[in-house]
Amino acid sequence: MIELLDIAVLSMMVVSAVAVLWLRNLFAVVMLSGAYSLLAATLYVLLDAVDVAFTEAAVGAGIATVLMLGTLTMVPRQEKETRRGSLGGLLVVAATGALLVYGTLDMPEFGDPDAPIHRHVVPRYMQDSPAEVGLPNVVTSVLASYRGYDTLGETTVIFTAAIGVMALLGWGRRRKP
Amino acid sequence: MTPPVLMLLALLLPLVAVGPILMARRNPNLREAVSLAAAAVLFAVVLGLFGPVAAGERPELVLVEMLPGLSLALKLEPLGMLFALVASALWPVTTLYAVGYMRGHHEKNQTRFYAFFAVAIAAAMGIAMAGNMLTLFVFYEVLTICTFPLVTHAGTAEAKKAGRVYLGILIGTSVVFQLLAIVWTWAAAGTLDFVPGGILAGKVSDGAVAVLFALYVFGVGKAAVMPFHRWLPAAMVAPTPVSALLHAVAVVKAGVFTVLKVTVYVFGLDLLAATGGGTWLVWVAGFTIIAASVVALTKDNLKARLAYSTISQLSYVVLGAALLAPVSVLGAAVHIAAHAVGKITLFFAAGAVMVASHKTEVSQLAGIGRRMPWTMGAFAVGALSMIGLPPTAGFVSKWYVLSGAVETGQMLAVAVVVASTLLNAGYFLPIVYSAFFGREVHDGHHHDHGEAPWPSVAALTLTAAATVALFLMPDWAIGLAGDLVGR
Amino acid sequence: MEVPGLFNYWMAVVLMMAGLYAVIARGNLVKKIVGLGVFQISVFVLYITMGKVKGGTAPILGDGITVYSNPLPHVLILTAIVVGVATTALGLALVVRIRESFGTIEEDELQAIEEGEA
Amino acid sequence: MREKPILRVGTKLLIPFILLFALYVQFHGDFGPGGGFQAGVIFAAAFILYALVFGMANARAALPAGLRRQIMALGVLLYAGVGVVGMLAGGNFLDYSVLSDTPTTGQHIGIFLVELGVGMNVFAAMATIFFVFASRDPSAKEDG
Amino acid sequence: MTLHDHLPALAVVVPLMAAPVIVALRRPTAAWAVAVAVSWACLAISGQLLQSVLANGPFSYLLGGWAAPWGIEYRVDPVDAFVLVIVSAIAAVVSLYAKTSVAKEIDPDRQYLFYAMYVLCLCGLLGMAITGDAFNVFVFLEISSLSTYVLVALGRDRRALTAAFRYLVLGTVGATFYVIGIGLAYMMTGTLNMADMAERLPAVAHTSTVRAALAFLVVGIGLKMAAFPLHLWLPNAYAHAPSVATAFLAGTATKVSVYVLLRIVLGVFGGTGLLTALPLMELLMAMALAGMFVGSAVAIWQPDLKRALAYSSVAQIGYILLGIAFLSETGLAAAIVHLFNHAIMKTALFLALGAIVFRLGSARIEDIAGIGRRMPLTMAAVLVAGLSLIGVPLTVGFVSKWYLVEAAIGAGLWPVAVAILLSSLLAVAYVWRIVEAAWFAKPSDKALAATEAPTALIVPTWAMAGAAVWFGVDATGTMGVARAAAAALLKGVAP
Repeated sequence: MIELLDIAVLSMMVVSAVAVLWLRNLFAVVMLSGAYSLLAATLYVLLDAVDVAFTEAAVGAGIATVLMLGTLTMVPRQEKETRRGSLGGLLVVAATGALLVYGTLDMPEFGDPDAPIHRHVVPRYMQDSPAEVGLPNVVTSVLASYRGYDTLGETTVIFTAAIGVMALLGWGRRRKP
Repeated sequence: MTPPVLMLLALLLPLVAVGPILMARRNPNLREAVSLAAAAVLFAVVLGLFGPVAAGERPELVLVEMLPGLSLALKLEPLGMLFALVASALWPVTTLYAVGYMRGHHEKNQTRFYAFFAVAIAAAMGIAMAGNMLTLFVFYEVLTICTFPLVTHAGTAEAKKAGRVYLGILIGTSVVFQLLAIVWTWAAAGTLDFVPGGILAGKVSDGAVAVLFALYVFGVGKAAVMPFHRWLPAAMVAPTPVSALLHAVAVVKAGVFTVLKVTVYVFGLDLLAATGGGTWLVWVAGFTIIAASVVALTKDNLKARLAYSTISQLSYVVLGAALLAPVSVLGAAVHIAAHAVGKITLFFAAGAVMVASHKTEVSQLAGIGRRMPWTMGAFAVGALSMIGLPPTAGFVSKWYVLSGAVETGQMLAVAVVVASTLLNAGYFLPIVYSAFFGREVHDGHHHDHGEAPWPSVAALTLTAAATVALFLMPDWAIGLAGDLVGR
Repeated sequence: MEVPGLFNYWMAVVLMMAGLYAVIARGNLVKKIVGLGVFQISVFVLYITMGKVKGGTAPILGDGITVYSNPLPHVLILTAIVVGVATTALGLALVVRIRESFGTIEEDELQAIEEGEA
Repeated sequence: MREKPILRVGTKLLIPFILLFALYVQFHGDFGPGGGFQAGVIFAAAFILYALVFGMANARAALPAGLRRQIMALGVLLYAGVGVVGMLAGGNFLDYSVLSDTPTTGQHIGIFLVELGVGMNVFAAMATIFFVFASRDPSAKEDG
Repeated sequence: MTLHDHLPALAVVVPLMAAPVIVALRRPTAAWAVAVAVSWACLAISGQLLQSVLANGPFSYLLGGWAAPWGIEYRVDPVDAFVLVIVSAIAAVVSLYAKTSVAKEIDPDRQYLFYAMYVLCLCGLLGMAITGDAFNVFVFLEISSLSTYVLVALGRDRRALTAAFRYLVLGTVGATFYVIGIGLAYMMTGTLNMADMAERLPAVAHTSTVRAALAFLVVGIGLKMAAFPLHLWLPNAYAHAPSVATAFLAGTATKVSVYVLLRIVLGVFGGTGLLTALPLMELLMAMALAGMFVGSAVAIWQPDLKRALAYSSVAQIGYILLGIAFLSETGLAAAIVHLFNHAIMKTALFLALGAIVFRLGSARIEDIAGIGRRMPLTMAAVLVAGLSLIGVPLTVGFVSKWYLVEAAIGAGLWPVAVAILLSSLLAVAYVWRIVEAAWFAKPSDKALAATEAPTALIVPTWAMAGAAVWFGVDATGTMGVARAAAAALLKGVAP
């Protein structure tokens, strides 16, 4: 059942990604990208990443979509036909994709409990975090404590983006007569 | 004062003089007095070093460790002493000459001229006293760059173009060939010190010796070995004092000095002789001597003719080195001094003619000897020295080079020297002859004139006298050069 | 039904390439930003996929559960999502400014205008 | 939107619940999914909704720019400040165990505080980004 | 624990905390004062770190007190201590310069945001340099990148906006490639700690996944460091950013990316044997040589000097990459010392150009005609730093060139040695074009109206130009550090 859902969600994601590429109405593109986010969130739930799913839904599908819609009120809604041949782009993408597929060949199988990432580092989080940190949600333990420094950085990134947007758009027109 | 302190002084004195020269920019008399004083003191300082060095002392001084294991260091040996003496002795004379010339010619930016001139002298001192190849290279490049504003002094489009050629060839050869050779030497020998007998013996293969030697010779663009000679005629757009001191003495002699120094102290005569790594150079130098003389013959512009003569004469030094016989190397060393005094006299004379009569072409000089007897008399002395006739200095050095060629049985070199002597005579003697015995041409533009301003005339008389004096009293130079090759 | 062992990874690769293609080949700046988003989310899918353990549950410790999926990729991707939205916000702010200054958000037209100014 | 009383009343009723939910997410993140980041976004969403329904002017009055900026700055400072306090208490930077007598209590305090910092920062940052975008005059043209 | 033990954390946390303080303060002068204080504090901290790492060897700092590889570890060794010093020294000098220049180029009510971005960028760069955790690099990379995009976009010309946008797109693609690469490596090793990863990678080095990881990491970092042909974002970004931002970024941003390349490729993947098994070094060498020639050649024809120098940066990054590609101690030392040397001379040049823009409002070649007499001090700094770019002796550029050539000779790669020297001749062409215009051309109208730049701009400019001479005359100190760093990096590289 889970596997079927997994395939279904991933297939829908492919469809929406291709549609994003295909469509020229930016409003539709933005809505589709929101849908793409939501589908990703669904997939994350299937893959046991509830925290990530929650965030993806709130941020990717929520905030990002709102911002894009806000942008669309200020820019044309229709993408123009591009003249540029995209053969170069196609080559780059094909090469990158081929490299990635090559990279997958020696990967541990999906869900394999003996994969290196499940055998190293993480076991301590699962076994010792109740005693060391004392929280049931291991994601929170790792996020806020073991790797709390990453999260400080992440907070700083958001801070940077916010004041960056202020620097770029803040008061721009509104203040001037 | 101990010799190392004197060496430091010789290096810093011209640099220190730049400050007062710049500060006195609104007062030309003071500015030129400072220049003259600095030049005179520098000569005294270098003279103070002569005694110890002639007595066999080799003063050393480490300035700063530039790269790990590689220092900027000074070490004075006979060849350097010879070069330093020549350059420092001619600086005051040239300054004297410049005072007359620059004022007489109403040149602009004279302060810049005197300032960079002083820097160039400091660089020449650095080259003369360099204790290792890195130090030599550093001052070599400094000399290239600080003479650029002197070459382009006029600021005209022609001067700018000449400046590009000058910089392009000198920087290009030194960076691509010389620097490569130096780093290669460093990688192979683990040292860049100048050691009698060389540092490369047993460190590189025979074939590599030849390649490396070629990199050095062509890397020293200042030696103007063909095909890297084009910068020298180009540099003639500079004011005449620059042509005289820098492009007849300091810069070009720095070039042949470097070639000699590398031959003797980096490779060693024995290594080059044993590996045959220097044989090709006899041909190249010989070709340069002849070809440049032929070109000189075709030039009507006096300074251009002198420039090609310089190219030819420089290769005597290179030839002397390439023959690898101690006596020819000795001759090469002496030729540095001999050609210096002779050629500077010629340039002084050419500049004096230009200032007094505004004539620049050989064909205009008929009869000028009667209006400017001192100038053209000195010119005659210089010309004799170029040809290598007694009683002038050129005879001495040429004699030794020729002896080396005979001694080593290199008939090609003998032929070159003989042929070039004839060519030299061919392009100098007619000038002298027509100056004194030709009929003056009146083309309406040139007004009556006499000699150039007195400082200029005094200067060229001095150098002409020196040319003769060096013939009469060559012992000090031969002594130093003899120490160089251990004879 | 059994999903082939590398199926999820391959799908993630396909998604990534779609996003990357939009970034490289599309001239509309909004489309580029959307494409960047798609590209990044697809990378997140790769990470989350590798964190999955067969038969596991979400890494929230509870009684009687023994197999959990790996929380570390989740943590990393939480950070990455935030970074992604920060980038999107900045990119969109730039798009707005570009539209106001140049009157267009098509790469070709922008290039033409800029070449005129160079 | 002035003519849509139902929307306005509905929104007014909804917003407290959204804020409450945000607080729940903020403080329940230790036990279930959620945490400062998600809470901050939801908190911001409440204001975004308010702004959309009642207009930018009202929203700006409710949450002035200066206040947003201070909250945003304070959030980052709170997070980093916890780290510095850990340093002063004899641990390494961001070592929460030294914040209290027992390490786990210290961890609880530390995580609570840094999550609060994240929540404040994300809320204010998201609201700011939205407000700045929404305040932009769509017809504005800059001339360079 | 004493304050001294916390220095690694403080190096990053101090600028990080300064940013919200600046935003809270808002007043331009106060914001500037904080930025200056923070930059100099970071320099003091970095200097201390370098000193103790040279005296006592590498040490680590465990963030949150969690042991590696479970927590995030800061690892200080000669390489990153040196990079920290470079970045913070540039930041410190540029910060002094900033007040006057920013006051002229940035809206008063955005100045505090500019300074906030400045310290955030510094924080990100320092964080990348000091951390020992591969994912943490990404987080700080993004802090520095996002702030950089904004700094660039604040330029006065509207083309700054498109430059920033393109930089954002390519930078994000680069960062995402990095994340993919780290993800693949993580997948095969189960760890994110660099030292731990380096230990565990050799066992799985034969897998396609690890090879793909290496490829993605190299391309991703290559984009961030603007290695040819991945440099497309750089020229416009440098040309149109505010003067202060250009000077700061040119001296630091690409340098830190190079450091990350060294750390990841040599430090983490060094033990796998892949560096020699794959034609990676040959590829880097080809990129380096192409960059050296194309960058310099394009620079010759640029009418705008900021763009010309930006292309020169592409060439100079080629030199650094070349040094790495030799995979020898001398080569690496040359690359590392050139990080420092290029940072100094490029910052000096961009600061001087900033002073010119301050007076002329432009740095186009036709506008600077005859400026040499009007702004002698500024142009003298340009000359000194320009000579260094050429690699004239007694400047830092010569030191780098010397060791690069020595490394090429040591590797027996004669054509490469010649190529290094030939490409430096191209630098003569673009530097001399400036010299001729400034001193030997008829003054432009703009130049005639100009006067020497204010002291507040001259002093920092000359601090950098002076450093370019100082460390060129006595390079024993910098080379000593570079050699120690190179030896440390090569220790983990499998033969």
